[in-house]
Amino acid sequence: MASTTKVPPQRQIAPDLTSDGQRMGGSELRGRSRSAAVGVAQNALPAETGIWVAVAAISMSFASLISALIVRQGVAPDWLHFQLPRMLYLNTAILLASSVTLEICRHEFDLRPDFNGEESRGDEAAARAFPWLCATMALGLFFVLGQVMAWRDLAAKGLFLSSSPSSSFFYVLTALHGLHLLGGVAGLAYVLYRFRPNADPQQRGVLGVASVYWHFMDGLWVFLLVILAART
Amino acid sequence: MSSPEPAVHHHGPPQSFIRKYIFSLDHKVIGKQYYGLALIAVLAGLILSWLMRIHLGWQAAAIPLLGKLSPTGAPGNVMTPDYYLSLMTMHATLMIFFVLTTAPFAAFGNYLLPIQVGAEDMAFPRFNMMSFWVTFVAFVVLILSFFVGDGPPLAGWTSYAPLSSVGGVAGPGQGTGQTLWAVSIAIFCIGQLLGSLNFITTTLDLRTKGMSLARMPLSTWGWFVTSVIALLAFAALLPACVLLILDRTAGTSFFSSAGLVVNDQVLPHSGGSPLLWQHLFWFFGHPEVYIAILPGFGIISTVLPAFARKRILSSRAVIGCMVSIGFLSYMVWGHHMFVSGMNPFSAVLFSLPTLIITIPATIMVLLWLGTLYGARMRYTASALFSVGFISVFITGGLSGFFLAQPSLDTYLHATYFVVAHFHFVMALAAMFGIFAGTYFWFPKMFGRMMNETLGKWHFWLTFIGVYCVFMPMHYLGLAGNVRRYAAFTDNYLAPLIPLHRFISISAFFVGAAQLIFFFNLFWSRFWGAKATDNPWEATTLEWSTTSPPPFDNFGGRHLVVYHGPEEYGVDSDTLEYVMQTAPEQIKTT
Amino acid sequence: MQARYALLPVLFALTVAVASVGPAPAGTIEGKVTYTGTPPKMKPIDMSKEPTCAKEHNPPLLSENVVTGPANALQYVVVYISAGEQSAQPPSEPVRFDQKGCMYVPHILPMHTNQPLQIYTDDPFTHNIHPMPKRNPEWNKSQPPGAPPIDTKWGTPEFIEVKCNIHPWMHGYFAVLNTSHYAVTDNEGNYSLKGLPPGKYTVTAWQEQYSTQSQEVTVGATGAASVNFVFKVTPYLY
Amino acid sequence: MGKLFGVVLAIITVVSAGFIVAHVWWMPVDISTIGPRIDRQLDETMLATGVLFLSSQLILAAFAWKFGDDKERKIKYFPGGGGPLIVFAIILVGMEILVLSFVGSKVWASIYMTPPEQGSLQVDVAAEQFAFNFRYPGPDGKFGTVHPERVRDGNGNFFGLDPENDVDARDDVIVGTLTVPLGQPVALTMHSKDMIHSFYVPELRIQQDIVPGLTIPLHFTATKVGKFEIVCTQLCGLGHYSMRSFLEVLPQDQFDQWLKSQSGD
Repeated sequence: MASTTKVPPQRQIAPDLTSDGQRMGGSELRGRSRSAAVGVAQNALPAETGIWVAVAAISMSFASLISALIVRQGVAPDWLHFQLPRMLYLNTAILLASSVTLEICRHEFDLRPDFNGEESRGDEAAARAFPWLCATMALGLFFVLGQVMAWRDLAAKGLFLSSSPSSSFFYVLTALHGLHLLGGVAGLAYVLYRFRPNADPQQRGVLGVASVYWHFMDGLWVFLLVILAART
Repeated sequence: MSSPEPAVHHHGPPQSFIRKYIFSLDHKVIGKQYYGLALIAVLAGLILSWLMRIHLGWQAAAIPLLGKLSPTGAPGNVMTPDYYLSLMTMHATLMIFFVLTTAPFAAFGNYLLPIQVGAEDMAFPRFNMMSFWVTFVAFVVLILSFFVGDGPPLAGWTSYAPLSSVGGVAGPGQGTGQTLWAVSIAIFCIGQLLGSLNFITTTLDLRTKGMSLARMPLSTWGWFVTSVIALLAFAALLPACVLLILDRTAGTSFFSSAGLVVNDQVLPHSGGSPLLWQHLFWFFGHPEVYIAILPGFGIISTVLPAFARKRILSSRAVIGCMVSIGFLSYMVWGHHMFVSGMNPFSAVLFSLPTLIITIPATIMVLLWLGTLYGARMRYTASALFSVGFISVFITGGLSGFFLAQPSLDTYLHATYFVVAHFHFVMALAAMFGIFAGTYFWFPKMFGRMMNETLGKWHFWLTFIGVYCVFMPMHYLGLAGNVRRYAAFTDNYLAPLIPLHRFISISAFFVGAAQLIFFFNLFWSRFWGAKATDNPWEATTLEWSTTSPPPFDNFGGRHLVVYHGPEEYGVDSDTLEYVMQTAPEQIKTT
Repeated sequence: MQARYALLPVLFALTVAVASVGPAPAGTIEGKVTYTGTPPKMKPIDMSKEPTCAKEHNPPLLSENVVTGPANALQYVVVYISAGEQSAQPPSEPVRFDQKGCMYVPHILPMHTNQPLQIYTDDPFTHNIHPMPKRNPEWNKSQPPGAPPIDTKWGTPEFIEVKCNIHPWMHGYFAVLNTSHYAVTDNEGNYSLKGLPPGKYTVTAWQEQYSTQSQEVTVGATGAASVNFVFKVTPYLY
Repeated sequence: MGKLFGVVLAIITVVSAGFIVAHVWWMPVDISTIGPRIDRQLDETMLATGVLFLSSQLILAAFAWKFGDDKERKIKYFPGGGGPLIVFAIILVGMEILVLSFVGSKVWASIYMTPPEQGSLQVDVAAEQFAFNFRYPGPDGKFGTVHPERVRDGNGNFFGLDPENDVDARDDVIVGTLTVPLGQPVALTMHSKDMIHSFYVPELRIQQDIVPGLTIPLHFTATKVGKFEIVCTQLCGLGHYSMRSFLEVLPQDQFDQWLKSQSGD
């Protein structure tokens, strides 16, 4: 990835623009342009919008897979029912825990009102949040490791990718979810990389974006687990 | 996850060649890269269509050098039926994915969407760069299939299982080539997902002051609606491709049914569903048709008023039509499968929304016609392609009436009638949109005008030519001429061969006419007349900056928008049009 | 099948021992292949899909899976030396396989391993040649009219079924053998294997429906031996 | 330039429609009981779309002719704006949709959503790369059991029968041409061995994909004697173009004779 200094400027709006635009948007405009200079949606952090777009796309992908699973189970009698590896439930607990640690991290990262009336300290907030962020990433990695162990468990029982459509879907869904989760870990690593000793609003924004994704992965996994448990 | 760059990192445009032209983060460079990729792909697709038409007209014709390209595909320079199908598959895949998706949507959208909403760049420039390069890798992987093992895939762009899913046993072209096809499409999906993510976020977040959604140009609306469709469609296709690849390489049975006996060999697959692939594919495939054509709607709705010197009849209605077409496009995929063996009752269910889509399409056509009424139309090459677009879209849309009815589809399905239909409504209409957009925005993109005389010649030859090529295909379809046939050996098809030859000859002419366009493009790029900032006297934001725009699009100015995008033919103080950025008042007449 | 190949080294050693005695006059193995039982009735081939061929073969040809001759003779049986012979270089002159009037000529083409094989087409339309080996690499190539012959060879001994997917009735065999002493029985069931030095040989007969039979035979100094085969046939082809 | 466009478009429109009106290239003669209804449906659709095609293209041509870049003329707006046009489109197209889909669905249902008549001639169809094979049950009226692993094209065992052990299979008639009696309902049970194929007889106005793994029923009644082509319309591999067979419609007595001659020996 490029070094940050070479990125072209984007969405930097001169701070005076807001007032400027609003000034012009007043009564001096008439006719068909009566609503000039309103309806502006300049977001400070497009990623806050983008992440929901990404969530929509990923949901669509998994919806497509789940509908394929349901159809595939219905068309042929070769669907092998098997017991999900117990490991998965532990993994689920780990993943849920990671969501909790991430929330704690976000909470710590917030600038708390300082009772002394002094400017709140961004570097202190960052220092408080740092270990929780690491914990979240570690739990995420543990989850992926656990998923791999669940695979080995299943393989030991003789259930491989091509053994039965049920096992095929199991491997495909867990693998794709695992890959997406690793993407989330990478996202958190990016937050970590940008973890200057300062909790400025932009960095909190980035962390917020990463946590939307993380919680979505978390929820998606629980959904997948329910589907897999009910279907296999 | 990208992140905002604090203002302190603002260092101006990159200076090194690689950062400036190859791995550029600038949406304008990326847009041109997409356009260049589409040009390469369309040239390849055009040559493939020529080869196909030669073979269809004259079965035993030896095509010089073809044997060099593929000794097995054309021993003694004579095309084999499997190579014909391979070329057909590659023609369709290149055209649909790498031309009709990249040119009107990714190329123009990338270049113009940020400028038209007044942004300095896309929301996620790095993703934008990745989007192009991922697409480029997909292109390279697809082209590679020409040179592997038993040749490029021959299962058609729809790649129906089990032909596509059982591997090399299915015949020549179904080995490594087909795997590369699936991999290429999967990669392509990722590229377009990144692109759509950018388009949507940029439209939602980066509009400049005063650029309300209602004031966005219709072209921007086209790209925005398209990106929403593309986001969901490619997200659905991607896992389908993954499953297909697994069926081919890992021995799973998602799409390969049990008890397949190919060449006396019982294949080891268990109970997969070929229809599942069709459902997944068409759930993407039908919206893909609108991914190709919706940017065209937008481009035409922007270009037409600029040359007609009047507002479009009802831009809110056009937006409404585009949105409803986008929405409906997800409910009609089954109309590709009326005779596929799915429950015949569902055919009725899919037929109705398919027919309903014709309502917004008809409304749009009427609005364009209504816009032409009373206009003072300036017939430039771009304007000609815009009205040509309306004509081919009407023709293509009307044949959809036949195919939307299951009771007629049972006769017309998989005949040349379908080929005529989708070429008119998707390929030709989209291409006309691309041409209209190219002649319109070339001055902005390259700072030079395209040659109008050549452009007009290009239009006339193309417009008359495509009717000669594709109108007779309706007749072929009515006569029951099956598509995807490498040769017409059936008795009842023999009388149709002269018509096929007429089509072939017309196709050579249409193809040759495109060389005028290529020449014009490259000649004008270097030696065209210098373009002014606003040669067409158009009003949208891209025309209020220089041609070509500076690195940050507006030279550090922060635009404020006061008007809708098509204030033409109005009584302004000085001109008969008002720029979106002009703070002046419009006198209502 | 496999057991036979396992015996090969033993027999090979034996052959070397016998052959090293000294050059001897070339001998011949002759014989007749017949059947017992009721052979299946061959069906006429429906070539209506390819009118040129249908016109050429009127009345229609019968399929060639089990072709019988007078006096219970069995045609299209490959008889060859499967053991007892010194290994030799494959002949360099190519064998020729033709596609003529939607039929394979010959129906069964015997050849030595690694002997050049040329596949010609005389028909004014495209064929695809699709050999379906189990031990050699499989391929499937189209040959449009006027295309040059396909040059190929087979490395491993095997009876390879060949079909044309475009004309599914086209059905033939490549008999790829580790010997150049082979013959295909004629309509009277006769065959002869010439040019054999004296020694002990295993002669094998192979029929596409009824698999193989082997007999051992010794070619003496007089240079002639006779081996007959009798296949038991059933009225059901399938 | 606008005038030229108007003229060219008008010529294209009239010529294009002319070929349709003159039926220069048209559907082959219909030979099935359901054909007339499909043909009528097609004619009605052709009439409706033809009117729309001619009117809209000619209006486009006329507007292009009339409304060029004439500096003298003031820009005019469409009387009434977009509203009436939208309402017009919704009513016109909506009506057409309702009529077409109501009538069309009934035609569709009569082909694909009704069971075959009692006493239909049962024919088993096996499609493969690149041939159709047809199987009649023979005098015993029973089909032999199918064993996929026994399929061998080389010796004509397209269905994978085992006549040695299966008595029902011994008299099954397997042919490459679908022969049916005139005016008698025929019920096909279609299977595919390898790829998706499609059964299409333009004269019957019927097209149906044959999907491996599924048993696809199809029924029709032929109303004319003759020999017609059955073609595959679903891309199935290199020989797709040549995958065809024949439908031979014989009078009942000739059909009986034919069937007897096939199973007699």
